[in-house]
Amino acid sequence: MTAPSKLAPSVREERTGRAPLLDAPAAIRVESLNVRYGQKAALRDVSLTLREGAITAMVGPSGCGKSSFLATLNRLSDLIPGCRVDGSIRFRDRDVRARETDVLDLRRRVGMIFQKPNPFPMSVRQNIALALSERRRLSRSEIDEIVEHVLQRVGLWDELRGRLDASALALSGGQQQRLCIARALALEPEVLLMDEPCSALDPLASATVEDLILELSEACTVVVVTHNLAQARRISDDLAFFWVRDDAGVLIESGSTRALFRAPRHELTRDYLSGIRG
Amino acid sequence: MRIRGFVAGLAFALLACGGTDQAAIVVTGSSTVAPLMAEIARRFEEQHPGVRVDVQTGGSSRGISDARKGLADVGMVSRAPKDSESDLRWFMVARDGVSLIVDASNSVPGLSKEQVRRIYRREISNWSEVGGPDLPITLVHKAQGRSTLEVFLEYFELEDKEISPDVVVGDNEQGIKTVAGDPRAIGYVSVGTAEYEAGRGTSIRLVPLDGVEASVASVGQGRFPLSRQLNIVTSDEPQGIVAELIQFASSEQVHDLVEAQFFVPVE
Amino acid sequence: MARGMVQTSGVSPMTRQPRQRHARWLDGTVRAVVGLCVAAVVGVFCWIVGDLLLVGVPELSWGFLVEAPIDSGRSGGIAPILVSTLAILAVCLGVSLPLGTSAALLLSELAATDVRLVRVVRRSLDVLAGVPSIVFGLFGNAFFCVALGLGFSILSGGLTLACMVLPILIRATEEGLRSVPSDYRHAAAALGITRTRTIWKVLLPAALPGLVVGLVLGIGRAVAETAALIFTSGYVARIPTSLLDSGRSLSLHIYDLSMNVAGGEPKAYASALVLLMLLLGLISMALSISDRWLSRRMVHT
Amino acid sequence: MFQWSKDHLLLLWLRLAASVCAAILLLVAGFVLLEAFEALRDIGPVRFAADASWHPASEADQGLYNLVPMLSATLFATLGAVLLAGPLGIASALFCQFYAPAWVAQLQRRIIGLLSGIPSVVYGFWGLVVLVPLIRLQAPPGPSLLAGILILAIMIVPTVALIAESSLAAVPEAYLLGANALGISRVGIIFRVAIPAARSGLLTAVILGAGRAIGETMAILMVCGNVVAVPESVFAPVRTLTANIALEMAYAMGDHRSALFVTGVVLLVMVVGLVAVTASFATETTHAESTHG
Repeated sequence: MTAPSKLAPSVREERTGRAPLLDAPAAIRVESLNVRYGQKAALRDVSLTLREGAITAMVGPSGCGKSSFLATLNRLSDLIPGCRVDGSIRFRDRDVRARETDVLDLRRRVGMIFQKPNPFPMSVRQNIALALSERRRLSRSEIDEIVEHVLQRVGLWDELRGRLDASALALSGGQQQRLCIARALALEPEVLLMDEPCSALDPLASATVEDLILELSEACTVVVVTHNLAQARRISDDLAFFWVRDDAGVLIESGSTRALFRAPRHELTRDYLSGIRG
Repeated sequence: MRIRGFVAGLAFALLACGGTDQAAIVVTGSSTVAPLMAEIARRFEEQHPGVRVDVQTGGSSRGISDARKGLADVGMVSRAPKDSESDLRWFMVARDGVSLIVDASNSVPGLSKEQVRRIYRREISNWSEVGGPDLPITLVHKAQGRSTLEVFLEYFELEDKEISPDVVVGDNEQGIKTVAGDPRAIGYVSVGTAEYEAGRGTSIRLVPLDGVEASVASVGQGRFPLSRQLNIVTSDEPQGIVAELIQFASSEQVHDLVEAQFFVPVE
Repeated sequence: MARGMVQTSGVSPMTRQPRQRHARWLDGTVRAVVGLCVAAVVGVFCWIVGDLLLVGVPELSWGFLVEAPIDSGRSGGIAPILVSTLAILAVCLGVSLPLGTSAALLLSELAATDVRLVRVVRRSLDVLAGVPSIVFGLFGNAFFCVALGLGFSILSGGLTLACMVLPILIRATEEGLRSVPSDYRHAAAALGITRTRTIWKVLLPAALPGLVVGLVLGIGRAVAETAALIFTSGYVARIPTSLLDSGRSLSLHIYDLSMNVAGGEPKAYASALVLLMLLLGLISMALSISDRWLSRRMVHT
Repeated sequence: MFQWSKDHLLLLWLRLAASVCAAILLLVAGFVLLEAFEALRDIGPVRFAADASWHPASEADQGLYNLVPMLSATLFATLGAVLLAGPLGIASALFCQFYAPAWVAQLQRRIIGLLSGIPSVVYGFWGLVVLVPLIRLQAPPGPSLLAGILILAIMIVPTVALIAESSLAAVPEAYLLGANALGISRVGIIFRVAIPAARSGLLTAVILGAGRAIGETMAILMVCGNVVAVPESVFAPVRTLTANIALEMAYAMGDHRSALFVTGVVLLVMVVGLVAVTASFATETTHAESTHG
């Protein structure tokens, strides 16, 4: 993981020949976000805009609130006892934090992938079907169609086509994580939040998932938390750099990945991205 | 969904309950009388199709209070009426004796009323003083409220408070099992039960009282001094089917049942 | 499933170092003590069951299962009593299972939001778990039989037992739910799955082992109960035709035979054996259901 | 905190169910108190501790109502049973979880399950026929506190063992593997990882066992001797509170009956005390390991 010394176009652009316009509209706009766990502040005054169609990587040392930030976007923070959130989060034209927001609908539009693969203790097919069949009654063949479709998108179809009814827990870590992604994709999310999706995987599986993220970004906005700077550089369009200040996470700076690696405004960013700190 | 299925099932079952609206006579009370009464009830049901007799066990006091409150049509009481209970109608169905029992290995020949009295007051504390082995006496006593206890205390002119037992038992069988195998122990239980148990090899012996051997036969002949009535009671003069049941229960038609339960039929 | 151990400490020639001699000695001692304890429990079990078998087996026959008791149970069989027992158990579980599982869900899944209710419920259940069965019997008699007018009936008995097994059921289910990793809850939440569906499809299946433990303990407690039933379901040894009929339970029959009927002992032992077999059947059923569930989910199959 | 709009029916049902469960205690306690009220009013609470003895049915004077000997008997019996059954039950749980091969563990579980289902009257019977004569050889008369403790211990082992095991099973595999990876011995893993991680469940197991022991009636009635006296040794016959109710309830009237309900109230108070004590040092556990923070 060496620090980049010279600049290159983002891998994504090179590989897919496509990147979001610099003036793409905001998918999610966060303003003055504060997160506290009981008495302890986790995030202080974070404002950040996530561009539509972009892959935004969030980097920074452990405990700087990246995961907390992510969890507020789909209100998974609701599940954490003692967690309090202030500030404004807008997903397209909707106020995420408003009381009347349909959280379940929000979470279906803003999918999430966790650090540790967490398939349900049931078959591969059921894992995908569980969320799908809740809203509307789907026939067996419709479900099978979707299962095949999403498994193909995550590259699992060929591996798993004969084992759809086997327990998902019997899969390898990389397969499990891709299944979790497939499960989220089945809902056709508009934004996909990924919390260190590769850190629990071996390099090979990690690379597969990384490729997958690039492919996915064509269909939806991706936010990925990562510790791997090379990965962030390889796949992201935008970069947000977090740091711990006074025991709370703060956003130091954000911008296009290329710009940040080339000319960081803050000394901290420069040191971190070049591997001197962190 | 499973819950819904269950609720439906329960509701159905409840509805089904309403359908069986037979005439049921409820009999409650003494656990001594209950097995006999259950057998009588069964025979009565056979003779009267469509009639159900539900026998519930509890205790003599329960029989009286249930009959008074109307919770039961008939109460069962395993003792003679007290003065305070003259508001009820009493019908005797059988007699029962109370026998002193010791372990089969205990060689005590017999006991007099006075000896028993002194044993239970701990004035005699070794079997050798009454002609038995040289062993301390273990007193097995009945719990408060039991009719057997009341009969026992009354006959031996004892106060429950003067007795400090080593073991307190509830039902007859518990008394028998506690005494059986313990050469020190003395207890008292229904004579029929004791006779039956001794007959089938349980390690107990019925101690003659005042020279009269303890047996169902001697109770039947009226020779055995320590005996009690087994009664059934109603709150008012019995009517209709209840009167028939009571008539039946005190008739000769049930004497074989009474004997099968080791009680003495009423002539 | 000797957990997490088999691979390493079972066969671990690499770790034989002098420093660990003490640890190995300790390991051996603890193993011996644990073994001894288990042997004691199993020994007592064998003793009791052996006793039961010795006296009870000669009495057992097909007729014993399908005939009605004669002569206060000294002869004949236990058919009506079996039917009543199963009916009482069905009422008991039918009421306590949905109620208990739901309460356990509240205690486990809503501990953060319904703080006060959860605290009240938990404390009540802790106390309820300690209420003597005889007190339940008295309560059941006064409440179900008299106040609700159900009389001496299978319904009264089953409901009383349901009150009694609830704390056991809830505790065990709650433990089971707590052992379900929060990963599943987060995963389900992130997929926008409703709580209802999460509970039905993910949490309850995953908590099944705990539920089954509760079920086993609850069934055991219910089937073995005497004191609470004397005053509620009653003494009548006749095949019940409805839930409002009085019905004598097997345990009460055993009690009556052994404590109140001279010479009832052999039949009491035989009835106890039948009770044990019934229980064994129910437990095996519960365990095999949970095993089947588990094996479907387990990594190593 | 949750969004319940989609789930309000479920929420409603859960709250209702839980409230019903809590209400049962109110009903039970309320009913027992109501029945006990008469005696508490007529006799006065003091006499239940200060009277010379327990002779509620004697008609000469208004009866004597001292419950202290039975209270002490219940306490001693429960304590003894828990001290015996706690280690036995937890040992059985450890055996199933850490020592036994799968099929042996399964067998052990079934045995434990069966033990829990043997009716207490069978235990009492066995105690009376087997245990009591053995004790009689040592110290007559035989029926004694010791017999009660032994029978109770056997009876509550299943409760302790099954709950202890399910809480040990809930210790995340990762902890155990982690400890294994550090080369910690099996004993070390059991005592320093598994037991601490499962301690709230183990405590629950013992408490539930104690609760069961306090409430056990039929077996204790058959082996304890039922003499109302503060035990001087473990060989002395005793009467527990529950045995007192069971022995006399069916035959009691008026103040006597009400006094037996006072016995029930004392039992309830004991259980409440037990719960209060444990609540003061038991920690609330949350769900198994979480990946976020």
